Parts: sequence; C-alpha cells; structure tokens
Amino acid sequence: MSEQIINSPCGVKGTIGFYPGCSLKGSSSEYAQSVLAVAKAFDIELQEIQDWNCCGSTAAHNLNKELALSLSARILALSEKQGLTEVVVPCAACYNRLTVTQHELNNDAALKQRVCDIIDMPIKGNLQILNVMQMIDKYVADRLEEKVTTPFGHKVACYYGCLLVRPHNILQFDRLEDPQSMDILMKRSGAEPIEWGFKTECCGAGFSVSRTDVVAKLSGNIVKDAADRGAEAIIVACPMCQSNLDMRRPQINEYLKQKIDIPVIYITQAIGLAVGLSPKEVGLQKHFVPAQFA
Amino acid sequence: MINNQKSIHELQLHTGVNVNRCYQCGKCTAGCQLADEMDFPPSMVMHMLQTKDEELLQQLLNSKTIWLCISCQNCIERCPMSIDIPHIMDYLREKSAGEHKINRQSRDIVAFHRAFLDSIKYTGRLYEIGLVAGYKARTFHLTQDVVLAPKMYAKGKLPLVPEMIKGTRNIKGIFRKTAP
Amino acid sequence: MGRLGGALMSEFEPKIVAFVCNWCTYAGADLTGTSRIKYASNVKIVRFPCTGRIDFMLLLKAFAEGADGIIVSGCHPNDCHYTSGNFHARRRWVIFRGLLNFMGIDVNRIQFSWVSAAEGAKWADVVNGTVTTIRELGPYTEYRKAADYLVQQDKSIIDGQEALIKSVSSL
Amino acid sequence: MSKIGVFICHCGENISATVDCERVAAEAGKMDGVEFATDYKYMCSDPGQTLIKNAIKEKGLTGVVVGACSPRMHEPTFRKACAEAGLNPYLCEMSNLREHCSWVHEKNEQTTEKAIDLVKMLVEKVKKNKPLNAIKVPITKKALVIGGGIAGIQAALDIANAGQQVIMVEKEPSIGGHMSQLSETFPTLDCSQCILTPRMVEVAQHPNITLYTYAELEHLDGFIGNFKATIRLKAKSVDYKLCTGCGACTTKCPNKKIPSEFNEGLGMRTAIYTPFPQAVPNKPVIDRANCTYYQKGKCKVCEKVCPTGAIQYDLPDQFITEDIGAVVIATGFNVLKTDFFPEYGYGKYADVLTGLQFERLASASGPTLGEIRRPSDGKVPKKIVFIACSGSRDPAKGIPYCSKICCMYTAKHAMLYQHKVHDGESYVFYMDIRAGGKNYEEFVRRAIEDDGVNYIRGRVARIYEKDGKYIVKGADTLLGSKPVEIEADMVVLATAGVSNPGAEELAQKMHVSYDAYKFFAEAHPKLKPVETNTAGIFLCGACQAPKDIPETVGMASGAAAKVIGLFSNNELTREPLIAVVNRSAPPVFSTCVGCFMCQTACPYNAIEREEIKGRDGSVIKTVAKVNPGLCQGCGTCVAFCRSKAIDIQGFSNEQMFAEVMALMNE
Ligand SMILES: Cc1cc2nc3c(=O)[nH]c(=O)nc-3n(C[C@H](O)[C@H](O)[C@H](O)COP(=O)(O)OP(=O)(O)OC[C@H]3O[C@@H](n4cnc5c(N)ncnc54)[C@H](O)[C@@H]3O)c2cc1C
Ligand SMILES: Cc1cc2nc3c(=O)[nH]c(=O)nc-3n(C[C@H](O)[C@H](O)[C@H](O)COP(=O)(O)OP(=O)(O)OC[C@H]3O[C@@H](n4cnc5c(N)ncnc54)[C@H](O)[C@@H]3O)c2cc1C
Ligand code: SF4
Ligand code: SF4
Ligand code: SF4
Ligand code: SF4
Ligand code: SF4
Ligand code: SF4
Ligand code: SF4
Ligand code: SF4
Repeated sequence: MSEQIINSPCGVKGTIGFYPGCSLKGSSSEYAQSVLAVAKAFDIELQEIQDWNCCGSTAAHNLNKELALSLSARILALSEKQGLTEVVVPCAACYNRLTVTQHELNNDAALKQRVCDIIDMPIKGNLQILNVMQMIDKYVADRLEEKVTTPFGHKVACYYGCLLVRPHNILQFDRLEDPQSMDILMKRSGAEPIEWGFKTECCGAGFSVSRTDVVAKLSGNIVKDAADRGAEAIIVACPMCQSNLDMRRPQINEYLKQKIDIPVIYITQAIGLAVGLSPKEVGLQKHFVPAQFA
Repeated sequence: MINNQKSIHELQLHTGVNVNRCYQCGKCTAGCQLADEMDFPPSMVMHMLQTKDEELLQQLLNSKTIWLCISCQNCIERCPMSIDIPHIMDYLREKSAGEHKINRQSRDIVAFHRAFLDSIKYTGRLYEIGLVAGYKARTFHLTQDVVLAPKMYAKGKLPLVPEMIKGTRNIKGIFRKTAP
Repeated sequence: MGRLGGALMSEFEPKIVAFVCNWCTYAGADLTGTSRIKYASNVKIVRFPCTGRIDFMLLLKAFAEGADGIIVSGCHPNDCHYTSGNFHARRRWVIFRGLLNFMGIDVNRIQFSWVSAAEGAKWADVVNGTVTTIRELGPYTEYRKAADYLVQQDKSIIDGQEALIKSVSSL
Repeated sequence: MSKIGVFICHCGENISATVDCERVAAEAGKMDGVEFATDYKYMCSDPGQTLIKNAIKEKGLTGVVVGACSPRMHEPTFRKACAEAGLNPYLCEMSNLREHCSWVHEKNEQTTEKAIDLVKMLVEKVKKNKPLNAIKVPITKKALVIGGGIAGIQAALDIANAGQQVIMVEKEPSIGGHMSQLSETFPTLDCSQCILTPRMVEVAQHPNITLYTYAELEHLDGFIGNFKATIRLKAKSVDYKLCTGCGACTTKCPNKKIPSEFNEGLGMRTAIYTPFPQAVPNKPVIDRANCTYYQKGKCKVCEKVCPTGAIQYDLPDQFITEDIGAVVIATGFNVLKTDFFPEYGYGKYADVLTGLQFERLASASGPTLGEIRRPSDGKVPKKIVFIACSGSRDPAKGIPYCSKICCMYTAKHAMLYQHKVHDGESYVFYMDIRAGGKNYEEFVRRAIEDDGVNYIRGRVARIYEKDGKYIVKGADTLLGSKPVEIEADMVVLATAGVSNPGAEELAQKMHVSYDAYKFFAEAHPKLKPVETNTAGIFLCGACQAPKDIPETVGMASGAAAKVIGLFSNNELTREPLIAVVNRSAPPVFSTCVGCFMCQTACPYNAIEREEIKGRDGSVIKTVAKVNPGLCQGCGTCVAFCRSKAIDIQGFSNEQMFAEVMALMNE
C-alpha cells in the first residue's frame, strides 16, 4: 500500500515534505514503507517532493563538487517551491548531502548565486531538514511510550554510521563518538540498547559494489562486535548501512570466517513493530538476513 | 625536488585548508578505517603536501588513497587541529580526474561513480539495474553480483523499468553547466 | 601661506613630529643614537609615558601648527609597559582615521609603527620612510581645517563646562 | 613670570662635534622667559652640576632645562641637583641633544637648528611644569598568601622566616595542594609526602604565620601597602579549639560512600573527614552537603562519639577582615577529567584514568597502598597505555597550549609501573617529548632505555572497551603512519593542566588580569614573572600556568623576595607622575561629567567613583577619582576623557600642547 503512495508523487498531502531518495525507491523500499507506516500510525502526513531527483550521493561528491551541490540544491529549491518549510529525509546519505549543501550555500553568497544559476531556480536556504530520528523526536517521541503495544523486547545495537552524525559542526547530531538519540528511542520502544564500540564507525558506504572487499571488512567488524556483545538486532537509519550489513552478509561471513546471522533492521521497522504494525507492514520480509522477532 | 608552492597555494585557495597547521600527530590515520588499504594514509598525505614537493603531489594524484577515502569525516572530527582532510581529498580527486591521473587499481571505483552519474544524467534518478549494467560495461566485471540481482528483484527491491522524472532537461542542463 | 613662501616642491623639507612612548620607542631612538645610525633631521620627538596617553587632539594641534607629518610609535603589541595602553591607542586610531578622512586630511600623513627599545635601526628606517612619504605627499596646507576643528572642540568643552557649572550652581 | 635656566652640554665632543653648542645656548638665551643660558663641557660632572646649582640660587630660577644626553640617562642626576639647590626637582627637564640629535645627524646648519628647536620645546614645557612631591604611602607589613599548595607554603615560609607576618588562606580543609597527592616526584623520584609534610607542619607551627583552612577570600579593597582583605571562614562544624584530632568521629560516621577528592574518586571518605592522614591541620570538617544530619535532620553520631564535645552543628560561616600590605596568589591549577574527550570514552570506562588518579594508585598512602590495580576489578594490569597530550595541544576539543608537566610525569608513571609490575608492558603514545630541565631528558631516557617503556610516536584516535580490555587505536608515525592497535588493561590519560574553576572570579575580586585560559597574568612575560599588574599583588606557582615543583618553588621564593623587599621600608615612595581629576574648589566645579570612560580605559583599575555631596548631604554628582596607590601614570585615561577633566602630572595637556606648539612656531 505504501508502495503506491510513493509511486504517486502527489499522493499524500501534508505540511511536512518527504524526500525518499533513490535507495528508498529501489533497494531499500522497506525503509520507505516503514517510515510511511510509522508516520501514518502517528497521524503524520508527509508530502513527497514533486519531481525530485537523485542527490548525487558519493559519486557526484567525489567527482564533481559543483555537480554534487547543484543536484542537492535542485531538491532544496523544489521543496521551497512547493511551499515546504520542513522535509524528512530518511536516507542518511541524502540527509547529509542536503544539509551540508544548504549549509555551504548559506555560507557563501557567491556560490549560492552560481548554483542557483545552474539549476535555474532560486533558493532561500531556510529549509528544516530532518532525518528520521529527528522526525520521530519532534512528532512522535512524547506519544511513543503510550502507543507501544508490543514492546520490542530485544537487546539491540544502535548503529548510527558516519553520514548521520558527521560533520558535527553542521549536522549537530546529539554528541560525538557516542550518540544517544537512537538508543533513547529504542529504549522507549521497549528495547535494551547495548554499549558497544562501533556506533559511528563507517560501514564502507558507497563501496558496496566497487570494493566489496572493503565493505566486507568494515561492515564485518561492526557486525561482529554487535553479535559478540549479545545484540539480537542491529538498528540502523541509513539504507547504505542496511544494505552493506545485510546484503553483503555472505562476503562478511567469508571475511570473518564465521557465520553471523544477526538481522539488520531500520529503526522505523522496530518502532513500527512496537506500536503494533505487522512484520509485513514494515517490510521485514525484504531483508536478506532473516529478521524474525517473536 | 621541484618546488610546488603554487599548487599548494591553489589547494589552500580552493579548500581553505592550511596544510602547515597539521603537526603530524597521526590521529587521523589511527582512526581512518581505510588507512590500511591506502598507499598513503591521511597523515602522510598531509605531510606530503607540507613538503611542497611537486613529485609527491603527483604521487598523490596518482594514488589509491584519494579514491579510497569515503568521506566518513572521522579524521576531521578527531583531528586536534580540525584539519579538513576530506575536503582535501575531494580537491585531489577532482584534480586527479581532471588531469587524467586516476590510479589504475582505483578505476573500478571511478567507473562505479561514473555509471552512477550516468544514470542520474539520463533519468534524474538512480536506476539500479542500469547502474550495475553500466558499471559492468565499464569494468568488465560481468559476473559480479549475478546472484544478488534476482534475489533483490524477488524481494521487491529492484524496479525493472527506470523511473524518469519530468525535469530531465533541467538535470541535463545541470550536468552540462557543471561539466569540468 | 608664509612658511611655504617660495619653497619649491623639490627642495621641500617636511616638518615631522614624532609622538613616542617613553619605554619602547624613545629608548629605541636612544639606541639609534648610541649606535650612531644616521637619519633625516626633520623629525622631532615628543616624549609621552605611553602611546595610550596620546590624545588625538594633540595630533590635530600639530597639524594646525604646521606639521606636515606625524609619527606615532610605541611598544609592540603585548609588550606595552602598561599592558594595554598601546591597544587603546590602536583602537582610537581607527576612529581618528575616520575623522581625518572626514576632514580631508590624508591618513598617510600619520605613520603608526612599533619600535622596541632594541630596534635602533628600525627607528631610523621609520623616520626616513616617513620623510620620503611626506615628501611625496607635499606640504600640508589645509591646516586651517585642523585648527578650526580644534577651536570648535574647545568651544564645546567650554560650553559643556559652563552648562555644568550653571546646572550645579542652580542647585 | 618664568625664569628658566638653560644648560647646554658638549659631552666632551659627543654633542659639540655636530652641534654648535655655543649658538644653541645663545639662541636659548633669547627665548621668551629664559633668564639664563650657558654651555659647558661636561654638565653631569661635579663642576657642571655646581654650575646649575649656583645659577638656580643666584638667578632665582623657576625652571631648568638641561640640553644634554637622554633623560633616561641623567634625568635623576639633574633633578637631584636641582633639589639640592632648593628647586622642586619636577621643574627640571632634559632636552635630548645627544642620542636624538648629535649622534644621528651630520654636522650642519639643520642639526644645530634642530637642537635649538629641541631646547625650545622643553623650555615651553617647563614653563608649564608644576612643583610635585613624591607620593609616600605607608605599608602594613603583613602578607596574605592565597592557596596552600607548595607554592603558597614556600612563599609563606620565606616571608615568615624574614620576620614578617603572613596570613594563609586555603579553601580546602588541609594545605598541601596537588603535591600532597603525588606518589613520587620527577626527576629524582623522591616521595612527595616525605618532602612536603615537614613543610606543611612548619607552616602550621610558625609563629609568624596565621593559617586559615576551609577559608576563602571574600573581598579585597585598597592598594599596595594598604589592602583590606575580608576572609570567609567556612563553617567547619567542628570547634578546632576543642578537637584533638582523635579521629573517633571519622571512623564512626555512617556516611562512608562519598568519593574522596584527595584520592580522585578512587577511594571513599566519610561526611566528617580529614582529607588525608597527614593533613594539616589534622582535624576534621563536616561536609554538610553529604552529611545525613544536615540533609535529613537525623544522625549526630559524630557528636555522640566525640570525647571532647567539639562537634558544633550550628556554627555559621564567619567573616574576618585583615589589614594587608601585599598579596601572594598561589591558587594552583587543576587537571581535566577523562570525560571531556568523547573518543576516549566520555569518562565511562572505569580503567581509563587521569594522571592524578594514577598518582593515587602509585602512592603508598593511596587506595591500593601503592599497588597498581584496576579500579574496575582490582586486577593488576599487564598491559598499560599512557596517552600524552590528552586535551593539550588540541584546539579542537581541549586547549591549544602544552601543559608542560605531563611528558615528565608520564615518563615517571611508566617507570613506576615497570618498577611495580615487572612482567608488565607499558606503552606511551606521544607527539613530542618535552623534557627541558635539569636531569629531565636523562630521566626520560632512563624510562626508555633501562625500564623498557615503549614509546610510540602518534596520537590515539579512539579507545573502546571489549571483553574487559581497552582497545587503543593509534598510529606509529615513525613507521610510515602504520595503524597500531593495543589491547590494554588500563589506560592513563595525561589530561591537560587547566586553571582552577574559581580563578576568574578570584581575579576579578582582586582586580588582577588573567589570560585567555583564565590563568593569572604576570606583569611582564620575561622580566616581571612574579608580579601582577596590580602593584602589591604577586603570584607564583601553577596559577600562572602549569608548571612543575622546582619551577613553582623558585617562583614562590621570588614572589616572597618581592614582598620582603616591599616590607623592608616603612613607607613606599612613588613618582608623582600620576593622573588627577581636576577638582578645583569647590569640587562641584570639576569638569568631570562622570562618564567613567577613564575607568574603562585604565589598565590598573585606578579610577574610583567619588560622590560629591551638597550641604544637605544629598549626592550632587558622581565624579572620577584617581587612587594614587594604584595609578601607574600611563595616561590612557587622559586620552579617553572627552571633557578634559582628568590629566596626568608631568605630562599634562597644557605641558604637551606647549611642547608641540613650541616646535612649530617660528
Ligand atoms: C599527575 C601529576 C603529576 C605530577 N608529578 C610531578 C612530579 O613528579 N614532579 C614535579 O616537580 N611536579 C609534578 N607535578 C606538578 C605539581 O603538581 C605542581 O607543580 C604543583 O602542585 C604546583 O603547586 P601549586 O602550589 O602552584 O598549586 P596546587 O598544588 O594546585 O595548590 C594550590 C592550592 O591552592 C588552593 N586554592 C585554590 N584556589 C583557592 C582559593 N580560591 N582560595 C584559597 N585556596 C585556594 C588549593 O586548594 C590548593 O591547596 C605533577 C602534576 C600532576 C597533575
Ligand atoms: C642563542 C640564545 C638565544 C636565546 N634566546 C632567548 C630568548 O629569546 N628568550 C629567553 O627568554 N631567553 C633566551 N636565551 C636564554 C637567555 O640568554 C638566558 O636565560 C639568560 O641570559 C640567563 O641569564 P644569566 O644572568 O643567568 O646568565 P648570563 O647571561 O650568562 O650572565 C652571566 C654573567 O656573569 C658573568 N660572570 C661569569 N662568571 C663570572 C665570575 N666568575 N665572576 C664575575 N662575573 C662572572 C658573565 O660575564 C655574565 O655577564 C637565549 C640564549 C641563547 C644562547
Ligand atoms: S590528525 Fe590532524 S594534525 Fe594530526 S596528523 Fe592528522 S591532519 Fe595532522
Ligand atoms: S574521511 Fe577519508 S581520510 Fe578521513 S577518516 Fe574517513 S576515509 Fe579516512
Ligand atoms: S650630561 Fe650627558 S651629555 Fe652631558 S657630559 Fe654627562 S653624559 Fe654627556
Ligand atoms: S552527623 Fe553527619 S558527619 Fe556526623 S556522623 Fe552523622 S553523617 Fe557523619
Ligand atoms: S571525635 Fe571530636 S576530637 Fe576526635 S577528631 Fe572528631 S571532632 Fe575531633
Ligand atoms: S608536556 Fe608533553 S604531554 Fe604534556 S602537553 Fe606538552 S608535549 Fe604534551
Ligand atoms: S574624568 Fe573624564 S573620563 Fe573620567 S569620568 Fe570624569 S569626565 Fe569621564
Ligand atoms: S594614568 Fe593610567 S594608571 Fe593612572 S589612572 Fe590613568 S589610566 Fe589608570
């Protein structure tokens, strides 16, 4: 059902914008599905940005800075044009790109002018860009506990990755090295977050295809530490993290010479389950490493 | 040793980073997850730039390092001098690509980025099958991930038809205007 | 303009006053002497306890009286004998420069410098440099501007004082 | 009508070789107000001075200008000569014809012209000079020493041994400071307590020292020689006159789980406590915030067990005031805790310690009696990592400066560890080893060469805990920046030395300056290291910047010498070249408008507020007043005053204007 909403760009009405980004349309559709399902459960209406384009991700960033800025800027401009003041961006990579772009444009008038010329649209630059945690914090958190019907009673390793929390001076995520916001939300959903050492280490991000060996190693270290410390699930808020830790599990296991079957799920899936949504409603069946919670 | 004052000056102009502020503590390297894979770990990159030696700069433009850096920002976040290494890496990558000095062994990475951008250029969004196809065409890694795609498709993770946005002209314009 | 009468620009010998602090530049100029370094004799030094003491009305006074250029020199930043006098002087200079501009006096007629007690040679350079600069600028002829401004200032001080006395005596 | 005498010196040939001295004297003679002018070969010689003295007497001179060398050289000479002839010395000025004229110009007409101008300037100035009298300030010969660490102890003992009275104020229940917490001290490894405790006792017993512990400075008024200090004696809840220090109360107090400050939280203390066994004074105080009786109204166990009835729960804070002649600030420093550094674990790992905590572990009087054991499980660590520069030289998360002592104590720690745990492995991550000091480099070399401490050049990126071990991720920059990972049992951070939390407030109370890091500022970084820029207030030890014991002690003796020097006179004589606010009688006519621009400008806080009252006692206006004890005569206030109400004696507006005008009028 949520699939449909995404596919019809103006299918939802609301004051809060929604930028799914490419991953959520493809390899991470279950993330989109669970975000929308949780939003619905809490009566948050999201409005998809019309005619949005890809933010360019690491590829543009690595090869052509101006292109990277412009692609992201177009999204900001479209949102503004649509009269939005707030946009939820569940993908950590997109969230990072959009926030950093807005920050850079706001701090360099000449650059802003140049980019506006390139995209052929004006930009004010006062959009509130929210990641999923911030959305939940802002619109759900105070109602969360009362809504929890089936507490997510598992030991979880909250994995933040890098794109969500860095650069700190721009993103202002709660605290360096040992962030807490996801842990707090998971605790409120009935889970038991563990202390562990890899909360913000990188998973290998964009190397998923081109340097699978690197991903296997970096993600492997993360998965191993979580599993060693008895976590029953790794909670993520980024499609890249999810696919690296989940889809690359065969390579990871090969690297670790050990079979680890800890599932990797999105925070919105965990919260969705806690507030009574079915595994199917949050797309749990779509993961490669089976995720079943009694 | 060819003195390279000018290039370093240019680097500083573009990135705003004064390489001389780095006091070679090595903390960036210690925290960089890719340091093991790199031919020059980040703190070494900083020192190579500090020498102002043209030859070392060329080595950097030719290095694996710049393509291995994933911009995870760990280094700058921990650097006692707040030196923006990721920004320097961005700059070096762009320069390396611009001067056609991309490291041989790193071409896969670049190929992937290019395939990615192609997809955006024509459809406005990332078309994952297209991406993989493009990547394979560029790298001849024809069999890589053959098992993954059908599984992804089965799980509803791979739309077979690319989604075209309406503003593709606008997007093409962006690509044209930012072409190096 | 009596004092300029007939003087050709080429042989113009500027009159320069140097307002210096006792601890650094005055001592530095002493060292220039002890080291027997020669410099132009157009400059006459007025000794102040600190550059912080230098009231800019005095600089205007010097212009009004016919100086062509002025040097203000004291201790290097952080070396002030009185810890912060030279900072205050700097800060006031910014405001004063605005005033100079406003009055149409070329700010280059005032040279600011730091000369420490050990910089005898530097003092000679500062003097010679200033003499050259002022020579290029030519004689200062608009001294009425400075003079008028001073008269006006004096008047406002006197007015203020009278008003004050009046208000107090009415108590 | 002025009668000025002008005396032109040849200085042998020094002046006369380029300046026509006779002509200068002749021209001076024609100047308005000049009564007498002459030239002479050596003015500063006896006959030269006599010449001046005679002229003063014979011609009834009202002012003297000596055209000779720099006033920085002979102004005192000639002023003294004038005074001997009955002329107020401040009516004598010097014109610098040598350094500023004859030595720097060629022999020609212009040089002589310049000399004439220079003389004229001073003649015009001296006409406006006023007789001034040196300021005499009485001195109270009693010093206040704030802080009872080794700095304060040394300063107090030196002053007291010179026969002067000292009041020492220490905010903790015992004196001793950080040195009392140390185990052994570099570079000789002698036991800290052994060398410190005798001095602590000496302070307590010295007839010239009054010790107030658990006390703080509340207020400081006045100026050099004449301060008034108000001291708050915090309520100890124990009457020290009755208490014998038997310790019955501290053993019986049921409230035993309070982290001990002295042991840096590695041990516990009771609510009524003496900080450590050798404390001076060795009598307890009740920590009211943690005492059951004060918090919940019940307990009083200590009162019951006290054999002398010394416990007094309702003693309030007391205030005393003391007249003081000089102050020595010796409030020391502090070290950062481990919790400011996110990548090293935010203070959540029990076995990641600060250097001071390690000192307590290594100290024979510490919580483990000197055995190195992990606070978490009491095990002896087999692998230990020391991290230098933790927060130092780190503008991003800590402080930009080098803390100076940590290289040395880290070497000491590693050495002590190796001495105590023979099969242990120790690693030091460092950036540079700063061991500048007598026998310091040798000390560090010993740690490396003889004790086998592994020094790795590189900074640690992060620490995380895994299976009871601490994974320390660093890099070896001498091996081409190779990443290094060590599984340590214990990590010791050489955390940055910083100023005391209360330093800023204390500085403001005393009107002394402090630097950007809230360390007290010395008056001159090289030549006045123990003075502050407030006359009569001195400083020593780590309150000025982190420093080790030898340097602290040297500085403390220096500060003491300054105090003793000051106290060696009954009166303080000061140059009268200070600022005054015009207060022409009646004072209401002062042109001061009370804007207090001068107050913001004065670097010495010498400007005070004075209320001018009418006949009926009502305040007519508030004007500025210069405290002659504090004013140093910089004149900054003068330049700031828009209504020309404040002026500086000896460099008054009138004098300076006269000088400038003389120069230009032809
Ligand atoms: C881990 C470590 C190891 C060290 N090892 C060595 C070593 O081996 N050898 C060596 O030479 N040096 C060593 N040092 C340095 C040494 O500790 C200092 O040099 C010394 O303690 C400085 O003495 P101080 O009196 O200036 O300051 P402190 O020792 O800090 O004493 C200051 C005193 O003033 C008191 N005080 C503070 N504020 C006030 C106030 N407002 N009113 C009243 N009293 C106040 C404090 O309570 C304290 O008693 C080490 C330092 C550390 C941190
Ligand atoms: C190259 C260099 C650069 C420096 N730069 C700085 C700097 O920038 N900042 C800084 O703070 N410090 C600096 N210093 C250090 C500084 O010079 C010393 O700290 C300082 O000079 C020490 O002063 P002193 O009086 O102890 O010794 P000295 O300056 O050596 O004076 C000793 C005096 O005693 C006399 N004397 C010796 N033996 C006898 C005797 N038997 N009888 C009578 N008289 C005797 C000598 O002739 C001499 O006049 C520098 C040192 C050097 C070498
Ligand atoms: S962490 Fe910063 S200062 Fe240290 S080596 Fe790296 S870039 Fe240089
Ligand atoms: S941004 Fe690049 S260089 Fe820095 S830590 Fe990450 S991968 Fe390493
Ligand atoms: S008074 Fe000065 S100038 Fe004259 S002889 Fe003495 S030293 Fe020389
Ligand atoms: S009254 Fe307070 S100090 Fe005394 S024994 Fe009880 S808790 Fe301890
Ligand atoms: S029991 Fe009484 S006498 Fe003994 S130490 Fe305690 S207060 Fe002092
Ligand atoms: S003394 Fe050594 S450890 Fe301490 S801050 Fe300086 S260099 Fe670092
Ligand atoms: S002396 Fe001058 S500056 Fe100071 S308060 Fe009075 S009028 Fe203001
Ligand atoms: S002369 Fe200087 S020290 Fe004296 S009151 Fe004025 S500003 Fe303060």
